[in-house]
Amino acid sequence: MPLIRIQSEDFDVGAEFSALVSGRADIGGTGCFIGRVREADGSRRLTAMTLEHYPGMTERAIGRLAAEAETRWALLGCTVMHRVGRLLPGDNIVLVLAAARHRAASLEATGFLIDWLKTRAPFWKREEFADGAAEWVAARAADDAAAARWGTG
Amino acid sequence: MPLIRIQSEDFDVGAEFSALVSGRADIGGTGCFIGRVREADGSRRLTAMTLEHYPGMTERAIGRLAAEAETRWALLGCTVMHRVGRLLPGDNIVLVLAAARHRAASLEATGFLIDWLKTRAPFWKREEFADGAAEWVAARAADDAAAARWGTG
Amino acid sequence: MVRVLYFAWLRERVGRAEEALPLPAGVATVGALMAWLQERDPAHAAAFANSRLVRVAVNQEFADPDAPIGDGDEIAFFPPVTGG
Amino acid sequence: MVRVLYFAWLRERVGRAEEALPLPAGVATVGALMAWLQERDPAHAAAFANSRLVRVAVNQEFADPDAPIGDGDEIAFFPPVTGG
Repeated sequence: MPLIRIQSEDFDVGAEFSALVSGRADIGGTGCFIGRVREADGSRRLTAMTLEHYPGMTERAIGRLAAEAETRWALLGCTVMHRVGRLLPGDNIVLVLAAARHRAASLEATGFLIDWLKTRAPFWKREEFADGAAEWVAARAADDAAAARWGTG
Repeated sequence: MPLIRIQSEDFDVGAEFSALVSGRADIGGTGCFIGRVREADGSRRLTAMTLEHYPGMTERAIGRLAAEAETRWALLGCTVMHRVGRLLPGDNIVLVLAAARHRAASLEATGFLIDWLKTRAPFWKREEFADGAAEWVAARAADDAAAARWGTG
Repeated sequence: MVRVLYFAWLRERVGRAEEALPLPAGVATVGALMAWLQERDPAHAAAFANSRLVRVAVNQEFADPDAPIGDGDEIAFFPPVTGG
Repeated sequence: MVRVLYFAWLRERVGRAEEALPLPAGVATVGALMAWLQERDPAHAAAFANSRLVRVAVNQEFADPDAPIGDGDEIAFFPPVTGG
């Protein structure tokens, strides 16, 4: 069963890794990705980003994708933590951990999950810029292409 | 400059991640891989694995590859920690962290580095099994193919 | 009663995050509910004006405008998701 | 003097991790040094018997059997690397 958590608080990368693998001698590789808020967005300086989700639906959608990844890559464990609320440049946003017998499966599953999370997961982003502008982000075609590689809907 | 460390002690995934990214608002994604000793090796039960390296040459070789990855994927930071000595099932072996502006670069660089580390890096492995056998591991063709994908020699 | 939720800029334009209302007579699909809401209230009309930018979920599953709805359902309106 | 290092099962078969020796007269390449060591000592002869399994580094860079060596060099013999 994947561990899915959506929260406003930060997550602890080391603690989540330990919780996933400790006491197990069958895990040969754990892939991991940590996404963070970047200050620069093209030529504009971002001052904050607010993430909104649909409580219940978002967790279920992520849980379903993580379960799909577990099956597809025979994962031995999987953790997705995603923050919501107002985040500042340098803040953590998302953590993906995928544990498997071998490295290739763990890294492919990590890529699959983060591509989907960053493009198809039920989140909405509102960005605030140093010039005072604030706007909801529109879906991006390039990200859709990245997720489409995996054949997910 | 990549941070390369070869040591007998364990590493702390959370601390290395923090050291790599803290205080920076330009890193959007950090790819990570943690390799660990697996107990099962085919049908045999592994009881210990001893890793030997060539002090000096191994660090230089890893540093060179990490610098190549930094250039190729415009990394904003890179850490490789590798343990040597006698390790037990469930012990950590290797940590790779690759930080970049975007997720694709960070994960590709992570895959590139771990494929090379697991196949071409100057390490030698001696495995001990529950049946009492102990043997030096021979180079594996499948791993060579994985590293060859990246066009490294 | 149905529970209707709004997210992101749809929430802002509608002016609320959530409302509970008796399912109006003759409203049996997502599309019919949208039309009914637009007719009732200028804020909803403005929020739903560009229907290409409106996505729907019924009971937390993505749904089409012709998806049936019934008493007790949770219907959510939101912009295309942008990911995390 | 040259410094000669051995790793993994080559170290075990040679019976030492490292030795320092004056560069023998007429020995100017890695291959010549290997031949000289094999001739001098049965343990080296056994270790180097299957030359397909012996890799070499000169001053911590991979090298071929015909690579030149000279006074002060560090020459290392080891099996094909197996990675970490």
